[in-house]
Amino acid sequence: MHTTEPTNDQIQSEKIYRQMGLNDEEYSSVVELLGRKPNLTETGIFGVMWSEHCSYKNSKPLLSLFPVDGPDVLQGPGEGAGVVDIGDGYAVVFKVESHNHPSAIEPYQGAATGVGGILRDIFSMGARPIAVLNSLRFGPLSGNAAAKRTRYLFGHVVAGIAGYGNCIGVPTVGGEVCFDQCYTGNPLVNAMGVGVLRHDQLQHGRAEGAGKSVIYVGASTGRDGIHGATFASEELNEDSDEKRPAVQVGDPFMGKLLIEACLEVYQSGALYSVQDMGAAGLTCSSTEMSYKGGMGMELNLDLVPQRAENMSAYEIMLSESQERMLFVANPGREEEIFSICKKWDVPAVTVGQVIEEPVLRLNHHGVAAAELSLVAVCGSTPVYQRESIIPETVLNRQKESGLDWDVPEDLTDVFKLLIQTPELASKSWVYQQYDFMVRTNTSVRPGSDAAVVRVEGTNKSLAMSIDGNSRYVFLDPKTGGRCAVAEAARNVVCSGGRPLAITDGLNFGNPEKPEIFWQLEQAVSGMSEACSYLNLPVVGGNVSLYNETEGEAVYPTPVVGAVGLIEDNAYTTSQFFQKSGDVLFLLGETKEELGGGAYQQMQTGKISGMPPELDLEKERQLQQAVLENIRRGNVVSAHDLSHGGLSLALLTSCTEQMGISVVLKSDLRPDVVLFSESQSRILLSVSEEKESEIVSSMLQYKVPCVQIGKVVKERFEISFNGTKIIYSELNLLRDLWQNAIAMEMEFSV
Amino acid sequence: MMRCAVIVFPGSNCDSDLYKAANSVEGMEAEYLWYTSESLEGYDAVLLPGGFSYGDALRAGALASQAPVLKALRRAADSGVYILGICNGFQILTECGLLPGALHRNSGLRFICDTVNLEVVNTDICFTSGYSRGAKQIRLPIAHGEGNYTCDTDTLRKLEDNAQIVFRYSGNNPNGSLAGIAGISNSKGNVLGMMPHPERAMAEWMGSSDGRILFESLMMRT
Amino acid sequence: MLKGIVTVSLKQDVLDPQGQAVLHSLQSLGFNEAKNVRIGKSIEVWLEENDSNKAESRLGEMCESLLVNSVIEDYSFEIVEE
Amino acid sequence: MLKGIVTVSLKQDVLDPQGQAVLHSLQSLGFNEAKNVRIGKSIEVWLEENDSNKAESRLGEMCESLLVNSVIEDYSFEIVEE
Ligand SMILES: Nc1ncnc2c1ncn2[C@@H]1O[C@H](COP(=O)(O)OP(=O)(O)O)[C@@H](O)[C@H]1O
Ligand SMILES: [Mg+2]
Repeated sequence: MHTTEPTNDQIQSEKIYRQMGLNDEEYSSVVELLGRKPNLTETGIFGVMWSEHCSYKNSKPLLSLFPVDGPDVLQGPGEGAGVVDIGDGYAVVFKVESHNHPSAIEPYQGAATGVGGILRDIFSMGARPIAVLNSLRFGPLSGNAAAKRTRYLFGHVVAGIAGYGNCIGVPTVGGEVCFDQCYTGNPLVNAMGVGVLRHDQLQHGRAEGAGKSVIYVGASTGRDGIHGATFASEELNEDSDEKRPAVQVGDPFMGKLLIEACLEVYQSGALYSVQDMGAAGLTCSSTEMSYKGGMGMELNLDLVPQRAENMSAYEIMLSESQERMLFVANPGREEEIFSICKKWDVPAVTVGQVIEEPVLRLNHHGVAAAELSLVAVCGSTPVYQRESIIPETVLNRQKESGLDWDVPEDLTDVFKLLIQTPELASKSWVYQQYDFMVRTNTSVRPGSDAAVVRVEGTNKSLAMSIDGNSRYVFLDPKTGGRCAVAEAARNVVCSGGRPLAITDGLNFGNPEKPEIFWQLEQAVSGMSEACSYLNLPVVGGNVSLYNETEGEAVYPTPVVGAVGLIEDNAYTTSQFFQKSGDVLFLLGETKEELGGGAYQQMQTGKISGMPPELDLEKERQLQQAVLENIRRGNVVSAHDLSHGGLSLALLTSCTEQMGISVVLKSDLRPDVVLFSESQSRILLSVSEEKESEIVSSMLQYKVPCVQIGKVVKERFEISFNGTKIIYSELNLLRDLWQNAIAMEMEFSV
Repeated sequence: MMRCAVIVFPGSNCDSDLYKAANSVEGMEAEYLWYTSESLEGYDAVLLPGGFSYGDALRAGALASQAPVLKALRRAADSGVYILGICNGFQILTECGLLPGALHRNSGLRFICDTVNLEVVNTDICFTSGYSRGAKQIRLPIAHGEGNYTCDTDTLRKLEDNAQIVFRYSGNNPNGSLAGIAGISNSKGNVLGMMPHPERAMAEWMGSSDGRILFESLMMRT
Repeated sequence: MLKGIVTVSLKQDVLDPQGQAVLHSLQSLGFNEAKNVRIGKSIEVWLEENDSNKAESRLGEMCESLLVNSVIEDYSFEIVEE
Repeated sequence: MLKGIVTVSLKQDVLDPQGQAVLHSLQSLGFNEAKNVRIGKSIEVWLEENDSNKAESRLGEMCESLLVNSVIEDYSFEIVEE
């Protein structure tokens, strides 16, 4: 080694541990736990393992509010991803992961490696990945220099998701994108993975049984994504450039080979346990596997395949190189694993073994590089109960009126403008870059409420959706949290799926600020309430904090991924109208609720007031009623009302041929009726014969139900209390809606 | 029974789709064959699946066109075995020279996944005879980033003169390909390369069943 | 150790949509002197070989058999010491 | 008219999966002397400009503002007469 690492004393006296993510107090407790001062590698290991990302030290107390159990849950939070039974001996595995900061720096690779990472979480559980979804947030697309950077980020994030997902051969079937000023400096990129396994293929990540071989599988280790390594730069001279951490680059080709090799290894029975190397790479996988198994692990770092020269133990342990897994083999079965990996051209080498003593022991260049008690590393993480304060500004904003303008004269014009805002415009520019059909199981494509993917070998399908409206959360975190859960579940219901469980991604600012922690606490409590009420266990999720630029936090942005089961493929529905003459029903109650809505934002350039209310009992009734009627074959199409309200739901249910003729009557203002975002509403189209059955069924479920018009060919007409308020040729509106994002992306300078 | 081999290259990802599609056609039996195989003996047809063989490094299909199985594939093509390359399979066929021309980056520079309208230009070859019954306007899915077919003018003339253009995009050309070409055959008509995915259009629930006719035509070859 | 640097460019009569897109972006950024852009590849190959004549002929073979698609691409290369 | 030829390569420590795949293929084709491959871009920019100093500084700006992603790429260029 030609560079000298700081000594244990220097780490303490120069407070080098701070650059590795430990504060003074945490460092002291490390010293106390070890009974000595840690060396650089050891300090790095504590730094990452005690980071929010790995330890949830700021969010743990809140996450315990979530209901996590249910009759179908096979694996709740804790392992790589949650697992839920879907009958016939199969189970579904799913989880959300964030890649916000990497995507802000290198959008293509940041997003690509986000997809790669979530897929490894899925197949490390033993499942074959069957779909990915994504939830994206950016600043506004149109305008100035900042918007130009935003268009660059947006374009490259989408290309990165496409580049990885398309190549690895997992369909990207859905997602959401929102645009708001608050995300300009800190875009959000969350990816959700979904997989299917047979119960007997479920893998775990516990290293048990001393003497078992620990096998490193996959791409070699480089200096990728090593954080907190800045300490080195002052002390280095000619090497310093070479030592700078490199951006992680995804290799979906290796990812594909890795999936196939892993699935084949699982089949062989030669494997005891497995964990993917995600955040904090080898450190996290080796310590967690052995800690969970109540064992220790000894690794010889010289055996770790390395891409860069002269890597230090610190660098090897903290590298976040992609496409790597850690296996613990069944005794005597190592060769089988090697031969399967060789067939797929995936490197695999034994790098150590499981040991009795509960420590992580690292050897490098013939010397001990680290020896750490796993109880200290994994079992003693600090937990913080942060302070929480309701900010005055929130209370004031809530008191503002949600509606302080007159009814616009020409609502057709307003509607045309609204459907061209990137927020509400069609996202086809995005999802046409994704191969959403590969594996030929996608029966409802992106563009409808929830995507539907068939489960091979059964007559069942899975409906899946990811949603979250951060404007509601910003105005009132608790209500916003409830709405996010309800919307995701409602989307799944609209495709005919019975929601099974959810996964969530919590994207917030700095939790050390009391007003941010308050948002987090309220949102989580709202989400938990909704989950409990709707019987939706939370089987996994992700927390991404510190999403701020120059002290300004993004809107509190919880996103919810829901997965539902369709017991019989025949009852799969989409939001699209099928036949002219079919009858339109609006279910649920419309109120004057524009706070945080798309229409308010367009009219005033800001948001204010309270978000729409959510009555969980009404929500449950609605979901049950719709699901029941889909199963009875009474429903042709079903579409959840969300951003943009009824008018948007009507437009987005239309197809090239099928339009609407709608007659509305109400005491509310016409713009309120068109654009209100009241919750717990669904638009149905049903054939004429089923009309009365729907009406009586809804009565039974106590769901408000109004017949509002019909599906007609090629027109789009809405009248209100006897006056036509929106009328246009259907194709004109659809073109505006469909091309708005492409126009922004292609023709803005 | 018609025996088909679905070649699996490292990075193929439509191999199982093609396998399922072929096996769903009565009288057709498909099995997987690893890219290192040296013989294609006993197969009536060889199917090259879509995906990203070798990660599409360098150029789509370039590295796969050097794989061991390609020698046997050339012999099979010579001896009249039916060879169908879909998407990445088409790219491999042009890279290895079994079909003329080249496929380069979509003119819009983006990957595109959609269902498109196609005209079946030549319904006389074994792959397309079933479309002769009036079904010449069909809908098939596409999903590619490098489907922009190009060749020199001489080659284009030959393709036209010999009726080797089998599919053309009708209406909107999604990738800028020369003369709207979506699929071509060799001069004998036993090798077909196409960007659209017939194996993704085998039933109405998939959005179209127009792809099934292609497999059925092949099955019914005279 | 020698290093071959292969420059692969699209043949003149093959359209280069990516080059055109970059040209537009350059112009819209105010680089009006940019009149055309063509985008090709630069492939570096490290060779365990000391004889540069030999390296040259082997590199030529690599280009012909794999690195270049002669239907749409041209190439040139140089060999440098590493 | 001058032409700038920009060679863009991935930074040294940045993984180049394409290059790795090509290296493997070369080796399996029998080019065992190939020890490493890195794939970058070669961008030709035609400039309506006669002063080569000026061209140089403008081309540098183009690289910084558009042609090169400095997070993962390095570049060099030369200017030739056209
Ligand atoms: N980033 C994305 N990736 C894939 N599909 C997307 C993405 N964004 C939106 N979509 C798809 O576009 C459709 C509309 O999305 P959205 O506006 O969120 O609708 P809704 O309000 O009904 O949830 C959905 O089918 C969704 O899956
Ligand atoms: Mg949504």
